[in-house]
Amino acid sequence: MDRGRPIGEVLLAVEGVSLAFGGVKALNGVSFDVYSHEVRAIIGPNGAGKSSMLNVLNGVYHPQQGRIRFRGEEFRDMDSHHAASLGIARTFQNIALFKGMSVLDNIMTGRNLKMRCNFLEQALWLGRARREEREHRRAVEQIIDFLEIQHIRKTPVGRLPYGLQKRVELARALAAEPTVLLLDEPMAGMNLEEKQDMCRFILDVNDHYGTTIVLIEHDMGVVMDISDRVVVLDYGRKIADGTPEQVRGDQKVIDAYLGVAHA
Amino acid sequence: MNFFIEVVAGGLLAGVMYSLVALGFVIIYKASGVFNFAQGSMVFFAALTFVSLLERGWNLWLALAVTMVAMVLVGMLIERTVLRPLVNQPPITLLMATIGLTFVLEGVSQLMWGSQPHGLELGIPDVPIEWLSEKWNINISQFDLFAALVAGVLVAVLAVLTQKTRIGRALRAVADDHQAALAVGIPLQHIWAIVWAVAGFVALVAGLMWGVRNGVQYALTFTALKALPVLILGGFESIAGAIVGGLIIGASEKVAEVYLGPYVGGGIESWFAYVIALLFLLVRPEGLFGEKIIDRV
Amino acid sequence: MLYREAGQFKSTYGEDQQIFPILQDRIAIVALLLVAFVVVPLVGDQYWLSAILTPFLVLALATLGLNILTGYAGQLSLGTAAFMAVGAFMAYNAMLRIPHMPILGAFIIGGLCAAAVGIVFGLPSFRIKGLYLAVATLACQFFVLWAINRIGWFSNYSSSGVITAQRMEILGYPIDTPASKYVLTLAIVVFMALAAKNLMRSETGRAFMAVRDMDVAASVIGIPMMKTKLLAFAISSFYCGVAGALYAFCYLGTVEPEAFVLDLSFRVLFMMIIGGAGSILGSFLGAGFITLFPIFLNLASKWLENALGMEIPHALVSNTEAIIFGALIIFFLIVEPYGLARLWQITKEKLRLWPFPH
Amino acid sequence: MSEGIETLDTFPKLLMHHARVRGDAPAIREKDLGIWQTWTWREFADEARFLACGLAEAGLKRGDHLALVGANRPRIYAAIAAGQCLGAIPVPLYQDAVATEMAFPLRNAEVVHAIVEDQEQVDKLLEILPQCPTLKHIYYDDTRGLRHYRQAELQAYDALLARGREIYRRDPAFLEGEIAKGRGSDTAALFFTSGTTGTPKGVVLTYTNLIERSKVVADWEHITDQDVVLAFMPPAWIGQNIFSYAQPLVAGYCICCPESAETVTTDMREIGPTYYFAPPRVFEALLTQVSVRMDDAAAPKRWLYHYFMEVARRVGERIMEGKPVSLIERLRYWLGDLVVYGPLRNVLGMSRIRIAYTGGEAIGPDLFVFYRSIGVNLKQLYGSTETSVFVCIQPNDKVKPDTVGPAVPGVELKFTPQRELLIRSPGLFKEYYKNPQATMEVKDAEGWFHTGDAGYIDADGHLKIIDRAKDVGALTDGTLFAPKYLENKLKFFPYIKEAVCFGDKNDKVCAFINIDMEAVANWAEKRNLAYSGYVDLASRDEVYALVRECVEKVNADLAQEKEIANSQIHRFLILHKELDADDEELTRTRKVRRRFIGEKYAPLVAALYDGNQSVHIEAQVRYEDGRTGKISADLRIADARTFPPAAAVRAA
Repeated sequence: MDRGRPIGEVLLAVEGVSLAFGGVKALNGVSFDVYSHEVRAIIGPNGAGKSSMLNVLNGVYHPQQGRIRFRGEEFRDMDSHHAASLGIARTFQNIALFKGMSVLDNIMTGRNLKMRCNFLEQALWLGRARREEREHRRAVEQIIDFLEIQHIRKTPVGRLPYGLQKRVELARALAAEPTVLLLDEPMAGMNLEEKQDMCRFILDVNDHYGTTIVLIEHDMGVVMDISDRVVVLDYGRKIADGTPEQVRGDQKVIDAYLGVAHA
Repeated sequence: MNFFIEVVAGGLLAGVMYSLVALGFVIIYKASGVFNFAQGSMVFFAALTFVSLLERGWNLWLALAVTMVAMVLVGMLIERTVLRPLVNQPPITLLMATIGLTFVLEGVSQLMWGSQPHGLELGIPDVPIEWLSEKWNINISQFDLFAALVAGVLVAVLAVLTQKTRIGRALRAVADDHQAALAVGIPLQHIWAIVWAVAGFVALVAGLMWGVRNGVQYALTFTALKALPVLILGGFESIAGAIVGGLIIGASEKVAEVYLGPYVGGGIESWFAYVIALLFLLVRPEGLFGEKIIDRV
Repeated sequence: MLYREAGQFKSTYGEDQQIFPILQDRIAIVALLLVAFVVVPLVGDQYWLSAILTPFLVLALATLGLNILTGYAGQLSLGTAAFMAVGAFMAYNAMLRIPHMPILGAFIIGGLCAAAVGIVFGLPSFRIKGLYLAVATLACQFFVLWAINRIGWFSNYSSSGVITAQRMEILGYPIDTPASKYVLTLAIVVFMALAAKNLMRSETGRAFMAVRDMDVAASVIGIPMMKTKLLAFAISSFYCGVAGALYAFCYLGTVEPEAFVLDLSFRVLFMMIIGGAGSILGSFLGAGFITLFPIFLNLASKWLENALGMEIPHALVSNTEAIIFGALIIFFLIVEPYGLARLWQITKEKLRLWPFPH
Repeated sequence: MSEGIETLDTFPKLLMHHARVRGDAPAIREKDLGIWQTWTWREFADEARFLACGLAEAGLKRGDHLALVGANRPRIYAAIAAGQCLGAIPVPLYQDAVATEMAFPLRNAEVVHAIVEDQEQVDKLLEILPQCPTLKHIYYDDTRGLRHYRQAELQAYDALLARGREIYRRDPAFLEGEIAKGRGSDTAALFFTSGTTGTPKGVVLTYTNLIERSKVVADWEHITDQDVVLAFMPPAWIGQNIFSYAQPLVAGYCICCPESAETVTTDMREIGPTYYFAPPRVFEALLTQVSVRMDDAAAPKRWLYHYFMEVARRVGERIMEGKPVSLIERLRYWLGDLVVYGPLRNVLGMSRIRIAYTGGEAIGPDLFVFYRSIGVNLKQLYGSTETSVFVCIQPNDKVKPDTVGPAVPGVELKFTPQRELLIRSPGLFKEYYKNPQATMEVKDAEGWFHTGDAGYIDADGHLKIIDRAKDVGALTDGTLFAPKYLENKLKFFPYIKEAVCFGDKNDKVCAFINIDMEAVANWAEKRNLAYSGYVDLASRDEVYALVRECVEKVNADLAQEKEIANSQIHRFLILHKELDADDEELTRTRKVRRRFIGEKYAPLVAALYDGNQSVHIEAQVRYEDGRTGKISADLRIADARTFPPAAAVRAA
């Protein structure tokens, strides 16, 4: 599958990360890297620590050991607000949309880092604030068009079916024009048609905007189709890393999934 | 030094009074996650009903029993009309509902029994005990001791009720997770009715104690405001926390009143308890005994 | 039914984002403002202007302040009255201590001081949320009241703690008649309501609502939690401060700390709940309802009196008022948690869809 | 020099005229990215100029054919104008047509250049590329998904436009020259009619045909540049093309393109057009939607609606035509307008409509009266692709439900002994492209066009069409059998979506019925009648009873008109599947292909006539994505009560 932009050098790397919740070791010395413009998948059986890894990457959880390297800059641990300003955006496993707002407002909130006006200019609706609001509205409309959700633009988010809410969350993440997009099981609970749409959107995003994608996914079919490289986690440890073909054949991965007794 | 001990002892006894009121909040919060702002007005209603019945010549025990039944009914009525329809609303909505309830209860009480303050006499002298005051000149009244005793008994009964009995176990299950409790067949509405009835009883006891000490009048409703810092310190879910919190607040308030007050112009008891609670919260947001709140994403 | 929307299309984002996109709404709001600014001062009698309309506007402004903090930003506050007190007393001191201080300047100073107090008592919101936060604002309520009573400077060392609002004058025109006070209050309230509406439809407002709905997601997409919460406290307290100043200067005339007790905070909280949390219009509807309701009750009881021919004790009326207030709060929270504003919005949607069902 | 309309004899000249005279007025609006993006006349002209230069450099020359496939977008109209600037002939094709249907026109017109909307159309053209050797250049507008297509023929519209801008800037004279070369007699466009029989025919229409007819009607109806039209039908249909390309270039009014097919109703309400044209089935669908939604309304609102609709039915039309009406009725209607009709027109986006035409097919009288009674000035229009649409139009003051109005100025009407209608008009098409034999069949020496429709002129001078001439048959007892007329009466009921009547050379009339899934499903839910799908619902006894009731009402109406009294419907069956254009049972504009259906379902027709109660059917069906499957079902045949002529009492 040829693509818009060639895969670049290492953009994001994690070394020896360990995370524990009161004795329970969610992550145990995990290291892997992500190249820029790549679609990097993280797979593994339930409870393998996939979501925790994602939460470490974008600063929601703070690991006890290990380091995170982003564009050569080194971090003891990431704080979520800082991660956002570095251009790391994410979606959540069980949807974290703002129920009190419409689809359009939810996506516009994604652009808050790019807004410059202070609250006084906005209160008096001065020229600068008005123009800024219009600029960002135009950018958001491109994304709405891109993800084909024009018809629900003004609906309150709470009223939308599951599949559409997932798409709105992707739109909000895209609104921040991220360099890295962390997707936490974007296709969980979707029917076949919705899954195909979401795959198409993810590939379009990677292709059109050149965004690096880190994807947690259970559906092996999807993982094999759209990811360039795969990391396999099991009980908080990395047990395999490579292209989908390599990983699929790896005995340790098969055991992990089929539940062979652990050493 | 002696004076300091006396101030602390007085503070502790005042603390007991706070704990009594705080207990009512804890029971309801433990079982339904509702911070019942109306507990204060329930205390006022209970005291007012009891003292009005006494003045009408009823004998003490009869008045006590009738008020007791009245409070249980009021508790159940509140649960039925206000709490059940708002069952899974956010806590902020439930708090506002109980504030509304406060106004209703105050209106009803004053409507039924008029709004003049009443003295309340339980036949227990509230005069400092002579031999204690001469020897270590600590003037603690028999009433203070009685109040401490009542508080102790109440706590013991409640502790036994919640830990050991079947209802207690059901109560703690409901407190953790309504859906799960329902799933295992615990009759949620039934439990909540009991909970509110118990809260009604605790309100009555608190009402009596406060009634004797400061007389039965409108100010009683503001005991809720007094109980808030206690709950902050002790944590909303723990009975032990309510007692310990009450004592700490009582003592520190008295000490501050005596030592700090003069420099600042006195009258600081209105806000001092809050400042302590606030400082405490910044250190341990979940209070003394509450569990740590973890935001799972 | 009243709407004729056909043909009203939007060809620029500016048009699409305006406050009243539909022509009929624009006509209605312009008519309302015209009546409020021109007809009412001319026609309204002294009693209605000074005892009903001006307090309604002042309390609407305070409710608007509370709405910004609790309705939009989700931070519960029980200290509205304290912020109003700071506004009132600091405005008084500004007029007192700063030579030929313009009245509007005094109001702004009152507001800014209230905002400062708001930020101080907003600091705890960084670590604590929900019910616990009510404690911080309650602490503020009691502390401020205590401070104003105890520290003589605030009330210019008057023995009773009572202060008399200075004479007001703008560009030479004295503001002393009920009509002029009403118009001044109206102008300030309308301007600040418009500013609040603009705020809520732009980035700050969205940040507030994001923090209210899901703060974890908000911080992950880059919204600075602490800055947003403090800003909410500051703006909200500024609104309450100005409302307090108006309460003293345009409504009561002489004011004492006891006018700003916890009971006033509860009244404003009721106005927000019944009017509708999270809605600018809701603040006005709630304030209107709570201000007019007791008057309606009195009229009803007077009518009942001469209907039954017997005297109804005043205590009975005030108690029933409290009972009905409390019952209304519970009723609204059960039936329509979003209050009158949501009922109004549903009616409007029905009118736009008429004759089709909603 | 002031250009009188005479010298502006081609569309490009008209376009440049508007760009000069009303350069800043809105020419085309499109709902995109949440708001209505607007093209002024100057921008429209510039886009056409630059595109023309680009196409010229790519080799498009005078007389070539330029294929256009896409929905209503500003750029498709700019492409038509650009082609015409160079004297090329635009060939609009249906964007929802299947790939194979496009092969013939492209091959027949030896198309070299094609401008298409998006990836969907590109895929269709690539699929039939082997069958169209001449097709060399395909320009696509929406780049979505086409990033990795590497075919040589493909090129982006924006690249073509950019190069064109360069060329025009360097040498504007070339293009102005090309435009000046255009003459009224040149071919303006080539429209392929789907036609109900045989291969499609390419109708050649000259500039004069289109401009002259548009001009006459625009003056007759006082159309000005202030009018607004919403373009939502396929641009390849002559009906839409006239109203959203030809006439706006004559009158200078603004056309609006909706955001997508799903949002037409909301876009209609936002724009509120003043000038509207749609085939009857659009009006039918709207009426069904209105009645279904009103059924769901609360009881008081429903009562109010039915009460005032009754008032409207009584006096609505008379008031609109200014006829005398009692004061009390006028008051009731005024109240009705405030409470029901005004809001109803508003919600449908019709409150600003000055003139609304319905044409392309006959419309059921009750449907027609419904819209007029709520205050929409709906009028019948008769015409066809060959006659540049405008043949007959009802005047505002004299509108009758069952006629199509007098002839438009400049049109002559004549009838053959078999009652077939002949037309002569300046709008008559030049010829069928590369099909002189077919041209000869319909266009005789004196220039009369054989329409193939049967009808007569009534007392008021209005033309009344009864049916297709070749379909008009006769029962064994000689009475006139007009299937289209019967079918329209049946289709007026919201529960019947399509009907096919048989009776020519038989003793009595029988019919196939297609139920309207949405309306009948809603009706079934109200009576909590469980059903598993279309086939199951269609076979239910209750649904048969419902349809029989409708058929009997039609029979009662027919009994009133003595010439066709005994062409009442005796027996009918409900088809197991919806008739569909993809199965070639309907034309692209959803007209019933009666002969094809008669052959395909011959066993069913036979069963109707030999009197048995049910018939088994095995049929091949093509699904949405082109796969074919088998459907088999037992269809019940029911009898319907008929009424003695003239003396018939009105059916319950």
